[in-house]
Amino acid sequence: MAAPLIRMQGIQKAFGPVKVLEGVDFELRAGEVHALMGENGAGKSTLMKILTGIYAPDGGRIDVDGEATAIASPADAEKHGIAIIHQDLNLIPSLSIADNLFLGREEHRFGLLRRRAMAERARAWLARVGMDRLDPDTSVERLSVGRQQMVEIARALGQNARVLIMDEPTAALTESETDTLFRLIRELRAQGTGIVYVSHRMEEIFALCDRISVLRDGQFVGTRDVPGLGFDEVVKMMVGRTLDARFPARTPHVGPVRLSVEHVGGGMVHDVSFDLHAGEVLGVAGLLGAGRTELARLLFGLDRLESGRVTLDGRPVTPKTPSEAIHAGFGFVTEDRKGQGLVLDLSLRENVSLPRVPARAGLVDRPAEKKQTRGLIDALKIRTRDMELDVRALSGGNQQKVVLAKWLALKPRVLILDEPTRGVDVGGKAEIYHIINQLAEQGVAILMISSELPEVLAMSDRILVMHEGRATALLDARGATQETVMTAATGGK
Amino acid sequence: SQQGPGESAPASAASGGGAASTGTPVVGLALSTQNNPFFVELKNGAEQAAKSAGVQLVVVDAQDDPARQISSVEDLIQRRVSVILLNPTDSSALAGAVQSAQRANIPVVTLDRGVDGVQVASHIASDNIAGGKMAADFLAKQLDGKGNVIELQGVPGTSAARERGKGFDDAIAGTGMKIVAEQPANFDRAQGLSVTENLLQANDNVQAIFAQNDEMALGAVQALAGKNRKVLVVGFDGTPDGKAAVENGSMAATVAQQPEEIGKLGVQTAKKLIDKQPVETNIAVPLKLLTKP
Amino acid sequence: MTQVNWSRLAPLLQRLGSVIGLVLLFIVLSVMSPDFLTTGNLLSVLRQVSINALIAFGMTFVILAGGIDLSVGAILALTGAITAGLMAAGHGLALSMGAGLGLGLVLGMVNGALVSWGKVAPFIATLGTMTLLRGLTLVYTQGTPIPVTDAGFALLGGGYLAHLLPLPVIWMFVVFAACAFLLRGTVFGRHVMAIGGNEEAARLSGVRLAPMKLAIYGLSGLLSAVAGVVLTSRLYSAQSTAGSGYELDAIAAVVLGGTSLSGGRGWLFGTLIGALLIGFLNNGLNLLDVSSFYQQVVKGVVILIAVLLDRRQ
Amino acid sequence: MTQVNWSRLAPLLQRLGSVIGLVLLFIVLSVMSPDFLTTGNLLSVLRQVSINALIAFGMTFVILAGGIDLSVGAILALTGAITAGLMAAGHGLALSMGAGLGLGLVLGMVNGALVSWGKVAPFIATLGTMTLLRGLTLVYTQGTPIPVTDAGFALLGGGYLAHLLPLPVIWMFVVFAACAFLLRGTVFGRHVMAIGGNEEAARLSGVRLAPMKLAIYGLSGLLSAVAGVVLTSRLYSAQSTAGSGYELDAIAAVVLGGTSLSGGRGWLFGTLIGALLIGFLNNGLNLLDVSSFYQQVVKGVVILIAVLLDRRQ
Ligand SMILES: Nc1ncnc2c1ncn2[C@@H]1O[C@H](COP(=O)(O)OP(=O)(O)OP(=O)(O)O)[C@@H](O)[C@H]1O
Ligand SMILES: Nc1ncnc2c1ncn2[C@@H]1O[C@H](COP(=O)(O)OP(=O)(O)OP(=O)(O)O)[C@@H](O)[C@H]1O
Ligand SMILES: [Mg+2]
Ligand SMILES: [Mg+2]
Repeated sequence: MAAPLIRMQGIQKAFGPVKVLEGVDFELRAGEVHALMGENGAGKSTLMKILTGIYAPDGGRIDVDGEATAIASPADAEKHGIAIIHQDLNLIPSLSIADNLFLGREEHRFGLLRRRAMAERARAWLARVGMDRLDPDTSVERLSVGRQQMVEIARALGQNARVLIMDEPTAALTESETDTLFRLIRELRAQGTGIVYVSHRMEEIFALCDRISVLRDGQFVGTRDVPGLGFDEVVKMMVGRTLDARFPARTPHVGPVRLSVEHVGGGMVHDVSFDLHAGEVLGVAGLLGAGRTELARLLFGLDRLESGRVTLDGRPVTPKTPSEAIHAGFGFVTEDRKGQGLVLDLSLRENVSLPRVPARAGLVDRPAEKKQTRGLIDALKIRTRDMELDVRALSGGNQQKVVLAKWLALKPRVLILDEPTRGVDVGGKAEIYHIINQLAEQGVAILMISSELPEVLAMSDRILVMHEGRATALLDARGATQETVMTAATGGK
Repeated sequence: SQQGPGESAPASAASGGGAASTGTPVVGLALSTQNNPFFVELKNGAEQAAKSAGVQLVVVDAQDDPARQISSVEDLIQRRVSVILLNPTDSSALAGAVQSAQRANIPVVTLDRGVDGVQVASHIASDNIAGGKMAADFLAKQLDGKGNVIELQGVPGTSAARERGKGFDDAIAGTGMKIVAEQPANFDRAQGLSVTENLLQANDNVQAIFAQNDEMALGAVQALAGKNRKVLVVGFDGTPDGKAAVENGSMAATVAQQPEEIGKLGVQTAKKLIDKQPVETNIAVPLKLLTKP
Repeated sequence: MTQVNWSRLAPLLQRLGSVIGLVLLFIVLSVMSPDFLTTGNLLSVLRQVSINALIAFGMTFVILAGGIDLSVGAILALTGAITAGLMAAGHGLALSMGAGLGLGLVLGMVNGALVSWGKVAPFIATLGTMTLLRGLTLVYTQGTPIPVTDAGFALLGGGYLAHLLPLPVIWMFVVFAACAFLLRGTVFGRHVMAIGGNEEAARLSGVRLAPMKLAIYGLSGLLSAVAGVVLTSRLYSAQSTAGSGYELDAIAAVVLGGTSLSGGRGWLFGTLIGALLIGFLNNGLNLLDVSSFYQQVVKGVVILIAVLLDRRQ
Repeated sequence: MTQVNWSRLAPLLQRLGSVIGLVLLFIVLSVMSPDFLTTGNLLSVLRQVSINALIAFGMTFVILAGGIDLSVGAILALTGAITAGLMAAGHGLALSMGAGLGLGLVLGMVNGALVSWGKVAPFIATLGTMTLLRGLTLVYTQGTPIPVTDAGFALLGGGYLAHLLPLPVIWMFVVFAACAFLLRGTVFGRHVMAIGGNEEAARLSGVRLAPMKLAIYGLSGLLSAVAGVVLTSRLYSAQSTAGSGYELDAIAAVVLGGTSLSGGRGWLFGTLIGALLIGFLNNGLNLLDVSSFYQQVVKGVVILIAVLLDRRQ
């Protein structure tokens, strides 16, 4: 048998005193889709960053095509035909799509750009990922997170790499883009490309992958063939125990109408109406750019409400700033946790208490703050050694829990969740679902925007489906299926 | 004076006693700035005199900032120099520093500018207001008391700009001449050049330019170069470049101070103070109007 | 940004960079100059440092919040001139000082308004007000210094506590304590750090940016005015050109103290250390009789070494 | 950053803010002063602007890449002095100029090295080199101007093309064209924009930061040296204090031209417009004989109005 494309052996990595990887082995063959699984903070991204020359390993060896190889920089990785889609978006907002697609490997003659050639190829690359409606000259900051992710995918595919690493590529995508992506991945596999696929969406692993390797706390747990493997087994490898249930059981106690949204419009949102009851979870589904995030921004006072009216507990509310919205009783977990959710250089404690610092007459009440933080860390099972640690040092999933914790401290009347489980591992998701249920039981009205249909179906009482800025359906979750939601989301009635 | 009741000598400064403990006496020179050749020459004169008088000279530079100068005078006091030669950044701001020195029994000699409100051991200077008047009188004589004049001003708010401007303006007012434009060029040659260029666009009929220092005057000379106009340029300071320009005729005159002389006299006066000899309280260093021989 | 691979201890060690630098400088100067380590000299340096420190404390808040304030020196000059001018016109000490300090606060808030409502980058907004205020100072003073006549006022900058401790040093430590508490112990300080760390996240968490920025720049303006009043008192006169270049000294003190220019990270104690570092360096250069031409060379080298020692972006 | 809801046209309109400002100023000055709109005056302003523009072009690259360079004026002074000094010492024109320009490039690269390898914030790194280089210039010149003797060299800044067009204006436009092409048409320029837009993303995309920063700051140093040589030639002498405050003028030109101080957004043409705005404003103030006390007030107001007109952070 030919040597595997990549073989990593005994990889060690520590950040300061924290050991993140302890003797991890990983092997990737040509023509396979290899899932890399593990809880948040298990070290998946770190391992992949080592493979792409962003971090230098402290120990271990990397063989490419059976030969020991040093990968010291992203440029080295590219030389060996290794491409990566990072977990965090890595685009230059002020540059155009085309500029971003070719960043670092511009087509040029003696340093002079060949713009026309690049524009043409950019169009072809976008078409390949089903984004042919995008103009390559558009600047990236004007795209929604999902579209930006598709640009990243187009860029990685454009490298024609032999090894393609995807670190949670679908976290920001909805079903239809995910389908496009899977089709592309299968094509590449057929052509002999080796693909590493990191995801917390279990369905995807079983639908797509050939083998699976699992990390736990920086240790290598093992590699298995996917066919014949069960959900529980994977979870057991990841968590070390089995999980009670993916979606905790719900006992809805829907109360009176809390939030009433009537013919609301603004930006790309047009004429959206719905009622949200106390204790209810209203799921919001839709395709990329359907305007779900914009609807949330309107309610939270981030964008200008151009028409319609919003009443909260019978009183009209038109917050013009987030601070007014918070006073009115709203909470908002944004979809972009690094850009909008967290202050990375502040500690966990300081982030959690940011919306309302426990204070007396402007003076911070430190003991109360610590107590509150401790309580939230326990309630949300945030994995951290210390509440004084900068949130920057937490894994993605734990960061997401911190964002959630921020709002729990406030006890909002209406909590808007925009992709609340993006990038969170199975265990963490279950915990977040549990918290959502608890909040609903306490009477909080929850508007949950999500691109993960199973999540929307399992967690909501009703489902609002949006398409191109309009509400196309308001379904009862019990009767709804993936098909009915998708039909409404694509505009069909 | 302005001392409040709580103000008294800080503990250690009182022990100064005026003379350094061993060997050669040390004299401190607190300069206002060295970003101007004038003060560099003053320093050079002082350094030469120090060598021949056998004293050690310590030079500190305030970069034209009175607060910084107070600090550097305090530093000199802490070094327990025997005499402080003070070239104040401004005549109104250094009284406190002078008093601190005197309380530490360190005599102060002011150079080029005085310090209001205190009595110093000696004041050595040439008079900027008189210099401005000399320039005006020179132009009045050259132009028979009529004509249009442009004045290039120094950094607004500095004492040199104020005093030279005042001397010049007052004297011009008594003649038939007219100041058609007064614009700041901040004692800087490059700005002297561009401001003069601009002013010449607006004023066709100009017979003379008075610049409050030679640097700006030399900028004005550059602006006039290649223009077929007869404009008398008068500078101030008598820097080497300025003198050379007067000699080759591109400048009509410069009100030359003798900065080296000021520095030299300063050190000599300091030496006398160290040797407990009497000194004159006011030493005037004559200004010289340098014109083409 | 992402590659943060220092342990929890490292930030503290790094923070101590400036302290270590100051201690080193202290040792070197003590060895090299017999005049350095005397009560008189040390107190005199503290007094010299106080003006810069007062300004730098306010600047610390601005920089922590991700901004910068170039107008501090100009505010110092104008408020000093107004205070002296009012006193010269026969108004009482309290009124004159109140007007000067109040003006500083208002001018700072104007900066804050330009930055928040005007959406102008802080560098350029305060560059504009700096130029404007310098001009207004010249217009107000007509370019001539305004002498101080009130003996009580002169004490403020020139007096001593217990015949030993210069009063400006007292002001410096009082303001330091107040600011350090403001930054660490209050909601306001917390919000300053949050804005500097991630303005958008702070806004979405309900931090009201406009009032915060008005307050932050207002504080900087107020402390510049305090420095202006103390300096005017110390100089027995208000100079129209006072405070030129003080913005750079203040920024240098903040940065030497380990506060990040990109905001969100830093501490006020570092600023005090940074200001002392600059003050002792100036003092040492004078005591050691370093040629004035070389003084700037040495200062440049020290700044570079200091920031290289505590390297961060 | 996130709330971007202007149409595709808006950025262009916004960019034109500075052009509109310039046109307005032009009209006002033409009406108020009969001497303004003459070939002689316009050419003379262009020549005055050329020094600032040359520096500002380099500064544009630095700012676009998310940095800042405070050392430009100090580099100008030192390279001018070295060039004049070598010529005075009898070395040929070519060698002296080559040494001056080469030194500018190297000094700029030192800035780049401090920022990239040293991981020092650009503001403080270039503040350090500024102080250091000013000191070295004083040491080298001993504080006195170095006269230029070579008549050929004097043409560089003082000569004319076809007896009409001042040579410095030619240099300005040649450098402008070259830089505009460098920014828009080359991989280098693309990477400059990328670094300023998101340094980390650029790095992960394989843009090599260290060589880029060396090149960017090197370019700024080189163009400061070009300005230094032209200024020295124009003044027939090198001043140790030349170029003080030029860094602020250059930054103002860049920002007035609509380039964002946070990097990644801007254009070189705007910088040219910004420099012209400043030049025409100075010219106008002189022509109208505005009192020196009020000049700064007017300048401050104009800066603020201009940036408020094209409001962005
Ligand atoms: N630059 C860093 N400095 C310090 N610690 C880090 C750094 N990067 C990652 N870590 C830590 O290393 C561990 C592994 O992180 P990594 O991002 O590899 O996890 P992951 O498996 O990708 O998790 P997720 O599923 O949440 O993305 C975490 O505990 C994280 O806090
Ligand atoms: N045709 C389009 N061209 C460019 N941008 C578009 C287009 N359609 C939508 N957008 C962008 O998409 C955003 C609206 O999508 P929004 O983020 O509200 O949707 P979403 O359903 O939450 O999608 P996502 O899952 O990406 O968050 C807007 O910011 C808008 O600029
Ligand atoms: Mg990860
Ligand atoms: Mg969304």
